[in-house]
Amino acid sequence: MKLITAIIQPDKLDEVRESLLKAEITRITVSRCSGRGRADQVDLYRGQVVAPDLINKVRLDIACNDNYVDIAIDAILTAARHGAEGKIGDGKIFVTNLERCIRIRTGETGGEAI
Amino acid sequence: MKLITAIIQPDKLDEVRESLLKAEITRITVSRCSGRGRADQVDLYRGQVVAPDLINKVRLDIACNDNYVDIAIDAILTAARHGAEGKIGDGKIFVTNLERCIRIRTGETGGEAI
Amino acid sequence: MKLITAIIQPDKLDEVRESLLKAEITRITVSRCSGRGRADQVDLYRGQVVAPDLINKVRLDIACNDNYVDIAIDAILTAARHGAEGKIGDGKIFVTNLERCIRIRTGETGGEAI
Amino acid sequence: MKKVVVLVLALVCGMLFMPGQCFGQEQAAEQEIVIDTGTTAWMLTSTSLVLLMTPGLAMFYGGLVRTKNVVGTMMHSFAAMAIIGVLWAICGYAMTFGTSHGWCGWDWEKFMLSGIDSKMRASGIPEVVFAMFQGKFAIITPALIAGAFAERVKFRGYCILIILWSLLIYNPLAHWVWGGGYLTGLAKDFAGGTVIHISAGISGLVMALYLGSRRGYPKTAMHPNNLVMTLMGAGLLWVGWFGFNAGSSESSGLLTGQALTVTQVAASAGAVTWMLIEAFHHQKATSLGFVSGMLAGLVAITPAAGDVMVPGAIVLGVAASIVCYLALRLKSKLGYDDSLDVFGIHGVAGIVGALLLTFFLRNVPDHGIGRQFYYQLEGVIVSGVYAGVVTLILTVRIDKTVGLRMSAPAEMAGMDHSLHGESGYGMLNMN
Amino acid sequence: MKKVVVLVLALVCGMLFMPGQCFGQEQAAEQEIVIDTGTTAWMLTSTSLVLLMTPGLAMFYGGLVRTKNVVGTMMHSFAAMAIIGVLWAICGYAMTFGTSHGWCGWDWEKFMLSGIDSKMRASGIPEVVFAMFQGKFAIITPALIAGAFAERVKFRGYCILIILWSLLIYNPLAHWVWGGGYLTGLAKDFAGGTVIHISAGISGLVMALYLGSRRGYPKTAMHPNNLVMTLMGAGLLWVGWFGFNAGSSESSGLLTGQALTVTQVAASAGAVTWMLIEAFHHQKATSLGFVSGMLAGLVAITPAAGDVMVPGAIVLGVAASIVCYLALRLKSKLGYDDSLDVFGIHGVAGIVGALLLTFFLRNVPDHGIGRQFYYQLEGVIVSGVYAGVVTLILTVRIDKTVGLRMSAPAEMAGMDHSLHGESGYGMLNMN
Amino acid sequence: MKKVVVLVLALVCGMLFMPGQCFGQEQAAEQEIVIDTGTTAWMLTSTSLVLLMTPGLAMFYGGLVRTKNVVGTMMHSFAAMAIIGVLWAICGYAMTFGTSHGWCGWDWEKFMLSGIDSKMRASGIPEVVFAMFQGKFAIITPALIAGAFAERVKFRGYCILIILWSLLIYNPLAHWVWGGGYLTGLAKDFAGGTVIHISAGISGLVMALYLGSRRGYPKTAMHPNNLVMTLMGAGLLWVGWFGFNAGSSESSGLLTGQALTVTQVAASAGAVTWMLIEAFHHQKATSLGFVSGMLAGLVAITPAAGDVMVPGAIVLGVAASIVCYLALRLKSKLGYDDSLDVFGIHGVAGIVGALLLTFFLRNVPDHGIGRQFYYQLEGVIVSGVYAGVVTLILTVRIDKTVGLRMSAPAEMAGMDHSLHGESGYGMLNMN
Ligand SMILES: Nc1ncnc2c1ncn2[C@@H]1O[C@H](COP(=O)(O)OP(=O)(O)O)[C@@H](O)[C@H]1O
Ligand SMILES: Nc1ncnc2c1ncn2[C@@H]1O[C@H](COP(=O)(O)OP(=O)(O)O)[C@@H](O)[C@H]1O
Ligand SMILES: Nc1ncnc2c1ncn2[C@@H]1O[C@H](COP(=O)(O)OP(=O)(O)O)[C@@H](O)[C@H]1O
Repeated sequence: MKLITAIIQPDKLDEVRESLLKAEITRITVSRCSGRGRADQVDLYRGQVVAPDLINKVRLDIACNDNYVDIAIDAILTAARHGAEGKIGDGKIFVTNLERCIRIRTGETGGEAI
Repeated sequence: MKLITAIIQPDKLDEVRESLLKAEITRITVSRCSGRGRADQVDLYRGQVVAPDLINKVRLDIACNDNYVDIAIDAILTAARHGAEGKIGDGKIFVTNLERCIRIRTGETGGEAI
Repeated sequence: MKLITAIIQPDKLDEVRESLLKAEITRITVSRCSGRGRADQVDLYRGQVVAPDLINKVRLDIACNDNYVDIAIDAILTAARHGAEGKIGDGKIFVTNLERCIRIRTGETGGEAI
Repeated sequence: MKKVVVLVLALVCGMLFMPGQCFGQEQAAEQEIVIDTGTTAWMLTSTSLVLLMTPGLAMFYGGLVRTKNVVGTMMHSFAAMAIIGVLWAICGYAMTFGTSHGWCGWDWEKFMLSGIDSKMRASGIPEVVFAMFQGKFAIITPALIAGAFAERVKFRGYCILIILWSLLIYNPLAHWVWGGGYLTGLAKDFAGGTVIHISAGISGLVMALYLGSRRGYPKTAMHPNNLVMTLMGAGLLWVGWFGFNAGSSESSGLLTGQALTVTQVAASAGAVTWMLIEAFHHQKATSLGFVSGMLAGLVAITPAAGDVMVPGAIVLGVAASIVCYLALRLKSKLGYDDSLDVFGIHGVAGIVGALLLTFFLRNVPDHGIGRQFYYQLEGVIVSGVYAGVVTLILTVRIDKTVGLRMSAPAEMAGMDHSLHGESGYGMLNMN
Repeated sequence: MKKVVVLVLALVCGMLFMPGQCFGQEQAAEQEIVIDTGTTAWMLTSTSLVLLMTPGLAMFYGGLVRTKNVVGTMMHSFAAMAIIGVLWAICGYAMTFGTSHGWCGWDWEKFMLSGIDSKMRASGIPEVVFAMFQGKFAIITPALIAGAFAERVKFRGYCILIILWSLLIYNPLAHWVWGGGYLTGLAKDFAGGTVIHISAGISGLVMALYLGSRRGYPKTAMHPNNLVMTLMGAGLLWVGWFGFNAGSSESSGLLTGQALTVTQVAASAGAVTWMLIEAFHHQKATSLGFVSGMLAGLVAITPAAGDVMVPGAIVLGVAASIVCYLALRLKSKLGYDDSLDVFGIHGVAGIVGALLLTFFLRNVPDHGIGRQFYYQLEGVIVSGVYAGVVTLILTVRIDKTVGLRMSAPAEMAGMDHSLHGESGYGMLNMN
Repeated sequence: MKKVVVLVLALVCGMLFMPGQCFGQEQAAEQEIVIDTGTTAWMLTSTSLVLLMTPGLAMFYGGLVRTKNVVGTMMHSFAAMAIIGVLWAICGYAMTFGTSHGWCGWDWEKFMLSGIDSKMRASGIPEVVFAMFQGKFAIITPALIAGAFAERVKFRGYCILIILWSLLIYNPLAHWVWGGGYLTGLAKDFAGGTVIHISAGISGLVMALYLGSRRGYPKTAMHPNNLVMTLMGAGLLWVGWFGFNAGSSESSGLLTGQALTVTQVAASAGAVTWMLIEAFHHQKATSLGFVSGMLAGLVAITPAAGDVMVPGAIVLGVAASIVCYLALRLKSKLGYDDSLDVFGIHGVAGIVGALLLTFFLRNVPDHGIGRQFYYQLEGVIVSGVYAGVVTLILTVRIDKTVGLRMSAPAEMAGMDHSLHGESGYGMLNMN
């Protein structure tokens, strides 16, 4: 089992979710965050290093079984990109290993509980 | 060391925290999120796949030493369930491996820093 | 690749970010959370165990290549501490293993995509 | 966008060459009416209160949409304040309260309000005050409609729509009912039940049907982003409505007090009724239900405020709440997307009020209750049909040319991002 | 819930058969009083301003509770607007300002306000306007109390409580002090220091003590969810208080201006004082401290507004702020949970104002300052004791039958979820 | 902090020994002016409306800063309400409207307003009402300035600054223009274009330049934390401005109505213009642009409200919007940090209004347009230079002694945490 964490632009949330649904991935957790990626705005200002501003982003967390990981990533990649070539700030996907997963209602664990 | 991430219903937050306290787990990080689990509301609407709405949830992150993991999970399981049999949407618990942990104030690391 | 998650005090956010920038770590994701660490306020109140209140915190997530991990941690440690000796509540740093990382815009993966 | 600008430029040019200050002579004769400072004070206050309703409406509506549309939705009300604010002073007042020419009124001396700059009305107030008071009604009416097609229209199209709606629907209708047109004096419409609420309700319905539902409706629940703000807005609306109804008496006396009293009572009765209904059906009284009932009561009493007493106000409030509640249930069955229930509340409660008031009149008219009911019905039907038909034509034309419905990706991204490039609540993200 | 409905139905039925429009004859005689449009205008405005205070209070209180209770807390104020809004028109006014029968007043012609529909008062305003102005006071008083037991009462129980509180406590008290009852003319209570603030403060204290603390209090800090909204609410309260105090002069003249002036000054002095105290004690002036001081000043000047001058207003504001600050410190020592400090601010500052005003009267009464002080003390004690005792009885009865205190799980989940099925800030979560 | 306290104590002592009620005799003579209840009613209402502008401004400004500074920014407005509220009653009114002694006015009987407690003005309103109305202007002016140095000043320094600013700049300036000083009657300044907006704008500019930019400006975008609240605030400002301008007529009649009319029209025209400009430049009309245009229109019409007609109001609104838009673009080129554009909107639009009004006067003055333009220019320059120079001196002195600019770590942590120990939106975090 893997935990996929994607940081995307807020205006793409609905499209990404529809794309995931098409790939039959329905379970998801969404939260607000702010981020800074390609830091081309970092600069000196009157001699001081300045923290560039943070931009609104949305964070998706998706726990899925190993065979679904690539499907999910593809679904996100296609839908989250702005235009055909993408735009700076389109976001990033992180994958970490998920050791256990438990459904609170039933207490089921492992792959079935995803 | 493990990192336990639980997604629960907001109205159960206080009960879960009291239950964790009883199990002597006091350190915790809480944040807002929205989620969709069992996707029974997903449906076609006028022929289009529709992203079902997101429901308010609360995310708990608890870092703990290995011997505390099961205790913590049990404490959450009992308190987060609605009624004896649980209700859809009661939530989920994810466990990932935590490689390092550092207390900022003292710089301590590892199990003591949890 | 590692994923560094730091929970810090909100009033230190700007300082920590400037410190990270100096260490040439520019990419970051920031979100709000609430937390409770050293639980000295937990107590019995009229015989009942009471969930102590949650305090506003900020969560930083930084994905970085292995050789940057210590640099990043040091940068956070110095800047997030209140005063020379630190204060209770200054926060904590968690490090987990990051298996994959994908830049949405280009589809690049691995170390280059960080 | 270009067309709008051309229009505006044309008007601005027109105004610079207009016969400005040449009406001085004719005014002298009428100047004998002494000013009534008290009535003037109340009418100035009422004007302020009714203006306050528009930000109140922005808050009310703004709180009910999804987070990504909050600025866009509030801008619907604010844009009406500005656009109709100018338009009314330029030609709206002249079209509504000018000498009647059938379809609408017109007096060149009312163009730009220049000729009335120092005229008095028989009630002892300056005519400009009356013009401004009436202007606030002209502002809020198109703003009301915006709730029906919330979360899915282009801002540019909306701006053009309200200009034309105001010129082609509001001004003539108000002229017919209040300005000396052919309905004046027949149907009782104290403060705008037909002209404002029914016409807005029907127009909203027509547009909601033509433009279609929001993407995802009704499968996807669309939760209010800020009920707290909706409650604040409701509070301002209630207070503002005192200006709306009690100000419509154009006096500061008995009638004013009576209108204020029944306004208060009907709003309360409507809110209490809705709470009771929900308590029975769901065991929970929601705040959204509360404000809906309150609004239903306020709308229903609007045409009746000058003519019914407390018991009548209670009945009107209760009835409006019940009928609106049923109407909203029917809507969810029918499945059309009148997003913030402009028809379900304003349209329906407006009709309930306009018809029901007949049976609670303080003074039964000489021609009898039956005949009065016929007049009321006539008022309702004329406003409804006229507003509905013309709105349909306008909507189709604008949608086909400038564009009214947002594109699917723009709608998914939200109005605030797509149309205004802003986000309402920066605080939600760390910054 | 059933009982409430039966009650309401009974009242509605009663009203349909009531002797409606049969008072015409008797009125004729009094009709000679000419209307004063200016005074009427100001009283209408004051009515609007005082109504505005109730949403203002909803915002003030709503911002101070925890996020999960914001809608429920605001609904306490709004429910009072609706419920007392109807109740006052039906029988509250008759009980308060009807011919005195000892415990309360009553005139059948004031029932449903029918008999006063076209009556004038000696001050030149329609009696309905006076009735509506007074009605706003009846609305805000129970809404004030709600702060004392915030975050832990059932909505149903609360609704029943305020109905009974209004009928059994507010109406009689207001009758004794203003309506011709036995305190009328003795204690100076210009705009409701005893009737409103002291009675609300004491009632709140009694209920807070009886219902017990919120779960977790005082160990768990319960942070305000929206200080920004509390500040907005404070702004509306300050503005609305001009209507409250200056409107209580029932005139639009010198006394009105004097009342407004001291209201402004006392509010400012109270706020400044609290800021200074905090600056000394904590090196930081909080916004919550600011609004507390402002409120203390406003409450203290309420009974005194017509009778003191600027220096007196400053002293009252300063004194109220200091005493309230000490009272709140005492409260945290005593450990009872008067959640939003209804007693600590309204009760305490009300008492300070009612007593202290004796020494700053513009015109020293013929019976001397000592005697006046005795009257003031009498007013304070009578209101306090009566409100306290009857509130205790009501609270116990309602808690034992319908239920007043929320269950522990419901309280932990929050009022918004448990009682109203809503959440105040949908924007907090992505949607 | 100690100094402030000493000052306050001194004043409080002074007031306790002041010659209180000894002016009774002299008043008798003037008492013959009959009260005009209508005018009084409108002036009381205007006073309330202008007071409402201060919370409105707190909301407007509060929404525009970053989340960590929202409480601190709102407190700037609220502190002005309280501090100037007391100060004006004690000595501000006496300095402004007392008998002229050159630099400022003074009458001992106006100290503490004691001597005017029961005086009437020729317009038929009690003098205390006039004093309170004017006091609201004295409150909002320093609150306006606070926008220029938002997010970076110490609260203590700010409080001292506004006290001195009010005493040394506002009171004398207002005295010169309105109180019988040497500009009275020359420059047309109906409701405070020079005294309020230009003086605030220039003072803000001077302070912004002296204090330097916020850390990170302009590289770091500093997004508004709550545009929704800014819109609400803008709504209240618009409504309150009716009191501001129409109240400045000190009447309830024709002039009042005219002032209200042009206020409405100029605000609308300003907002529409800005929307059109943005639509052309960026294809998007922002809500922040809307409110900026609205504000520019309102500021520009302020000095002109009593003297221009509708076409003039449209031109003033349009011109103010265009010039302010250009001024803001220039600012971003120059790179100084007038954070909320106090100079860019209030200063610039104030100047535009004060000068441009000359060409749209209803009645051309006998001395001709050229001469009038000269007077206007004189008014602008005198206010600007005087306010600028004295503000600079004050700023330097305070910054060097008590401290005005926050330390870098405190600024990074935010005003709410560092100065007030609070956070505006508790709801953002689970609690
Ligand atoms: N290394 C990283 N660590 C944490 N968050 C990241 C990282 N890289 C990107 N992000 C998150 O993804 C968001 C979008 O990044 P983007 O600008 O598209 O990345 P890049 O600059 O790598 O193309 C950022 O705003 C940030 O929130
Ligand atoms: N596979 C998953 N990935 C991410 N989040 C999940 C997943 N499964 C559940 N969640 C989170 O848990 C919440 C509750 O899920 P629930 O409906 O109880 O799960 P299930 O449908 O598996 O019983 C969801 O709203 C979502 O936020
Ligand atoms: N074991 C843990 N699990 C989850 N979050 C933690 C843990 N320990 C600390 N935190 C987070 O870090 C924040 C600061 O903790 P702090 O009080 O500095 O920790 P400590 O008590 O270990 O010194 C807490 O508010 C909480 O959000």
